[in-house]
Amino acid sequence: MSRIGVFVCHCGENISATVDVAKVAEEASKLPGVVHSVDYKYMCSDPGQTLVKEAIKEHNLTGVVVAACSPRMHEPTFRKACAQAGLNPYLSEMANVREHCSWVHEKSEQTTQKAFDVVRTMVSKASNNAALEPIKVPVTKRALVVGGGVAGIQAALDIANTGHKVILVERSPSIGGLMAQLSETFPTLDCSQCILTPRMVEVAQHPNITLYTHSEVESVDGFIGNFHVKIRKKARSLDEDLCTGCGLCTTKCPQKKIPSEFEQLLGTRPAIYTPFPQAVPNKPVIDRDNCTFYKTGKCKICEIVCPTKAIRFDQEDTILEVEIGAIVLATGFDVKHSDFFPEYGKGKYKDVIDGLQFERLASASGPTQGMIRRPSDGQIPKKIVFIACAGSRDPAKGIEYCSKICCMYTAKHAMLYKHKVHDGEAHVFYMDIRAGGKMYEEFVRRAIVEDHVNYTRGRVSTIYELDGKLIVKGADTLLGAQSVEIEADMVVLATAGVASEGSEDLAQKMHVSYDQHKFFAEAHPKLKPVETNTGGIFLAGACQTTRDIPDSVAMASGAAVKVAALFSSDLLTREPIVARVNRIPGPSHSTCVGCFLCQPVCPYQAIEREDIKDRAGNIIKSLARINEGLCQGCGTCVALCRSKSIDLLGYTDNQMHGEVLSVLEEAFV
Amino acid sequence: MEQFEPKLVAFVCNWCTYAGADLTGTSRIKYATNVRIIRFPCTGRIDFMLISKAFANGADGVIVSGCHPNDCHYTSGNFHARRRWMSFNAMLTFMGIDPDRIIFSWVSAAEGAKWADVVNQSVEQIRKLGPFTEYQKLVQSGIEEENFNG
Amino acid sequence: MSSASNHEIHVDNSLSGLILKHTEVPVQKCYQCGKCSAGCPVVSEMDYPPSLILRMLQTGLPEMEEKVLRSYSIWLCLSCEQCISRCPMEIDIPKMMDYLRQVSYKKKMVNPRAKNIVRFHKAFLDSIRTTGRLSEFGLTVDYKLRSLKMMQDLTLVPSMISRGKLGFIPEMIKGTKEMAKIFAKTTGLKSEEEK
Amino acid sequence: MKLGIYPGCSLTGSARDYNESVFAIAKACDIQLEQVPDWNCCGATAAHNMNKELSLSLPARILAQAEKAGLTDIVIPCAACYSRLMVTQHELNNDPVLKNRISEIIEMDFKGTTNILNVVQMIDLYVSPVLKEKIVKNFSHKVACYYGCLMVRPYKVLQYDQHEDPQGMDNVIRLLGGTAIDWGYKVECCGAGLTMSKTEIVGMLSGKIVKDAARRGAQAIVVACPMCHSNLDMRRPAINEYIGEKMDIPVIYITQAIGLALGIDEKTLGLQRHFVPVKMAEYIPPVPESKKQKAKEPTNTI
Repeated sequence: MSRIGVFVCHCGENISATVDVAKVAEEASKLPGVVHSVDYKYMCSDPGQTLVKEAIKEHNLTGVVVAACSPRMHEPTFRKACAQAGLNPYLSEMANVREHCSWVHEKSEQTTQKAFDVVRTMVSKASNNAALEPIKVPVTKRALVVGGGVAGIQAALDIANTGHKVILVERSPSIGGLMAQLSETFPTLDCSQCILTPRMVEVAQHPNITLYTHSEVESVDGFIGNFHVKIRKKARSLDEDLCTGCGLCTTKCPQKKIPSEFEQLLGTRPAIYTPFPQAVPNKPVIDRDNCTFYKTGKCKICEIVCPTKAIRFDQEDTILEVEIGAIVLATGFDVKHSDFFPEYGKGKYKDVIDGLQFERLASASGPTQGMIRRPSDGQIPKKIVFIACAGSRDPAKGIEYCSKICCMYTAKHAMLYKHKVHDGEAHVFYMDIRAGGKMYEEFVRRAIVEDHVNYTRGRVSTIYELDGKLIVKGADTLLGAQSVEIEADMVVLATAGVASEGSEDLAQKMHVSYDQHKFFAEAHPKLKPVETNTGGIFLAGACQTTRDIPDSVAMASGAAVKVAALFSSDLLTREPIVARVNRIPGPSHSTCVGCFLCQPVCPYQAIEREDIKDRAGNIIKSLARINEGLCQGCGTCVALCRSKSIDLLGYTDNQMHGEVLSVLEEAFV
Repeated sequence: MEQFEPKLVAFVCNWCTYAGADLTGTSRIKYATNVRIIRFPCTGRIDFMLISKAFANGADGVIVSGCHPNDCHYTSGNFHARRRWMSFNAMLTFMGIDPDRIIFSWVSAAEGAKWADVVNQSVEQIRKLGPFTEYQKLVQSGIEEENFNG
Repeated sequence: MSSASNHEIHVDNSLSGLILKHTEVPVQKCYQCGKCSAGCPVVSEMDYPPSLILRMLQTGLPEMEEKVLRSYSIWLCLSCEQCISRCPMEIDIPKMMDYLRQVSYKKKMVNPRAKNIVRFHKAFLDSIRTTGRLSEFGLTVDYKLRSLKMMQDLTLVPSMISRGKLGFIPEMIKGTKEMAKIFAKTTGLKSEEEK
Repeated sequence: MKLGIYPGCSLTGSARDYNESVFAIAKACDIQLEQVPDWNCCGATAAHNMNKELSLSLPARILAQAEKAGLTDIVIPCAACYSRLMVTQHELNNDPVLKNRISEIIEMDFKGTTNILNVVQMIDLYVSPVLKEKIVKNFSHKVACYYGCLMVRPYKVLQYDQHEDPQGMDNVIRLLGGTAIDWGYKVECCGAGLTMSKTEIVGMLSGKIVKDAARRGAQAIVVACPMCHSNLDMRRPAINEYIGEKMDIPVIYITQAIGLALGIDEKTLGLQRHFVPVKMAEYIPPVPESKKQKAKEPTNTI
């Protein structure tokens, strides 16, 4: 028989004003199993807690019910008090007689009755409670960062600097990401590569960071603290240990006209190439689709010229298997290209470019050495039109959201253009200027007032080419939607930022949720912005939504701290509210019949198959088994199980049935 | 004649509706005293046998309330609950329980006022339906306590 | 977490509410980007560009709604569908214009400059009401009588005849009675015979 | 090959030339065209401007007549009629209540199962495949294909071609050995329904189209809509007035272009009925060395 203590709190007058607390305590003492029942002014105060602790010892209690506020408020307080008095904390319960009773009802007999009903129900639950021990899981102190843009670089460096090992995986041949392609950054106009490349070098040289470029995550198994990850290292066709990065092969390669991805197709590269001069690692890769040798079986000039004999034409992809404790996803975003816009020529006009292409034109190391030149004929455009919100805030094109960064980079582009082409004319078509950020609004104003960029509020309906000019048809909505037609030499579309290619695949490999636009979903939009709903996997940068450099870096540091916190102890402690499949002696071993209908409903992939074998090693039965490291305790499998073989600790069938019976018992005893 | 005071049991999830009902309290919004709340981790945990059991033991109505679609703390528990409800609904009718005696709702942690509305409207709805007396028939149909605890 | 979805758009007795009710075109969705006006082929002739019409309707002010119904723009709209094909919010402006024209006509608020357009439409419909098919000659004569624009296009007639492009005798379909019924049921208009 | 046809009113009047050329090429390619029995007018702009139910009932009767006659596929040469019938079928199929109501009005059963083709779709399906063997004389001219509004919009309903840069007629011209230019007014409006009531506006809208085609060196404008044709051809005085210059660029139907390539005589194709005389010099496009390799043209997307 249980020995329950009931402690009814007045909460000053918060409870006692409408509930007859003395009567509740008195009636509770008559309940079966209750051996002690008192009321007190402030149960959560020190003397109140002492009251509980002393009663536990004095009455040798096997359960405690505190009738006070919501368990969401003080459950941890009283659990701790119980533990201090030697009672397993999971044997204590709270009856919520404040938020759910005294505060929502007038003073009346019914209110007191309800308070007592709540206490009686929780007494029933407490008498069915079992002692539980927190779950402890070991932690592998090595982090995986996926994506080597500025967010991934920052996260990797921050984690590495706390003394933990980091593996950084990047799918392109160099780290650097989109930021490496930018010319200058708003609102300070400092050179993007100048601030980024030192960080890239730091990554390459950091003793705690292992860098795998030209590599992708193949698969992820396991759970927080214990991930098992396979990484596909794509063949570089090169022995990286022998290669010194001298670059001789890249200058001798006969294929020179391949459109460069790094230059956004505005420049060219050879078939064996490093994406850009400051690439990290500075080791080339052979693009097999365009390499003469792979296409025709002849050439091998790179192999002949290589001073260290590092070329390996027969190299294959390799799969690395690593144990990982925490993962940071930093896969960034892509931009839509001009071919996404039928009304703007669907990519058929060479001089209608996207913002990232403009960055390359404006970059001192870009295909035009920083001169703004039209892709079609290399002329310097004298009249240029920037179109903001190209694709963004456009539900008809499937992109409802604001891409957030375009207003700022459009102002920057227009400003850079005016600085480079003094007699040029710059027009911006915009819908709203969203320049929230330190020195952002001031920056946009500067473009308008000091650099005389002509801002027109309205969207462009269509663009067509005529005699080498681009006819841009827009409207000025501030002049009553009057038509505006500009004969431009070049048009730059501030195209929408979208989830990085392959992000959906990656999310499914990681069991991370993602939104309708394939951006990864944070665990809570306000309070858990860097966590995902999968324990041990964190987000950094624009893979969660498009964001600018400072935001990405800040988020990366935030994710790094989460990883460091996870790595700060050897064991992870978790609430023992997990599901469990029952086990009984053989021959049946469990009432589980192994139908595994529970597997697909589990949101956490926590249900595994367990084979019971006889001494000869033959499988005699297959059972479901819950991985307690993965289980989050939702109980969906419990309600679904047809043979009632799964139970949820803390919310067992016994406890819940007891509660339902008790809650409907007749009035006062 | 004295007004009939129905007994309602509310099965709510810990993360949305329980917290929402807490907010009703902190906002001091008043509602009818007829409802007793039972906390579950998630509506996905609610075994519908528990609902039949509530009816068998004298409840006049049941409220099931959890997170809004797509807001489930456990990603998808509320969807599974809803899907199960589809099949349970037919069984209720078969057992002679008016499906109107079960009220489904979504109350988020931010919807304190909505919780009060849900309770008040549910109490009114059940009051109109009158006391649930058919539970005797249920017991005769063999749905007895022993069958649940196994 | 609260979900802000599932909120139905409020329908009231304002003109925009009626548009929503009768055509399902959500005027309130417009965020005034102006793309419709920028691409409209007849915007230069309009008194209010299409995006401005939407803005005026959004205010819900009776004086604005009256201006819309008395506007020339609604009659000038060619239903060329260029606006909807580019509208980021997929607001079916041509469909809305159809409705506005019908209300404007019913309430006798047709813009004086648009009278000829209405006369043409009526002549057109009368032509098919009686014969089932359009007689271009009959239509032209009828329209000219209504609009008193006798001299316009007069020079075209002889060359049209010489090119066999103008038939004098209206083609009659067999189902003229059915046509009369269709017109009676939809417009309440009676054909000559029935009168 | 048998196909239903809904000519619409203008093909019996001002667009007699279009009608003649459609039937001429159909005959040349062994396509039997059977008229929808006792067809009526689709109501055009006037009906949907003035009365919604009427604008749905008139096309619904036509479609119901086609269904009754067992015509499962019908071709509609007039782009305006094509658009009205497509929109009606789409709207009624998506709204059962409205469908019932309209069925009651027309006192006929309306199923909404007809496969509606515009003229270019008919050409793609039944003419293009046999074109190679039947061409007697290449259509060696440089032309601007003009689609206007109603063949490509509303895109959601019609789902025909790329609505901002359609290629259907351009591809046919290329098949005939001609050159189709890229230009700015492919899908702009000609003024359509305002042809009688606001001639000066039609002059402006059509003028812009004619001007753009002419200044890019097109020898003709190719159309597939009687309204476009009459505005660009018959309304040429108003156009000239707007431009301030006499424009002599002819306007021909796509079916006439095919007919010429098939060697059908001009009179059978109705070319003598045009207001602007159809005179086009031969045009052989220069092939620059650099472009020889990548001369692959975009393919049609229906």
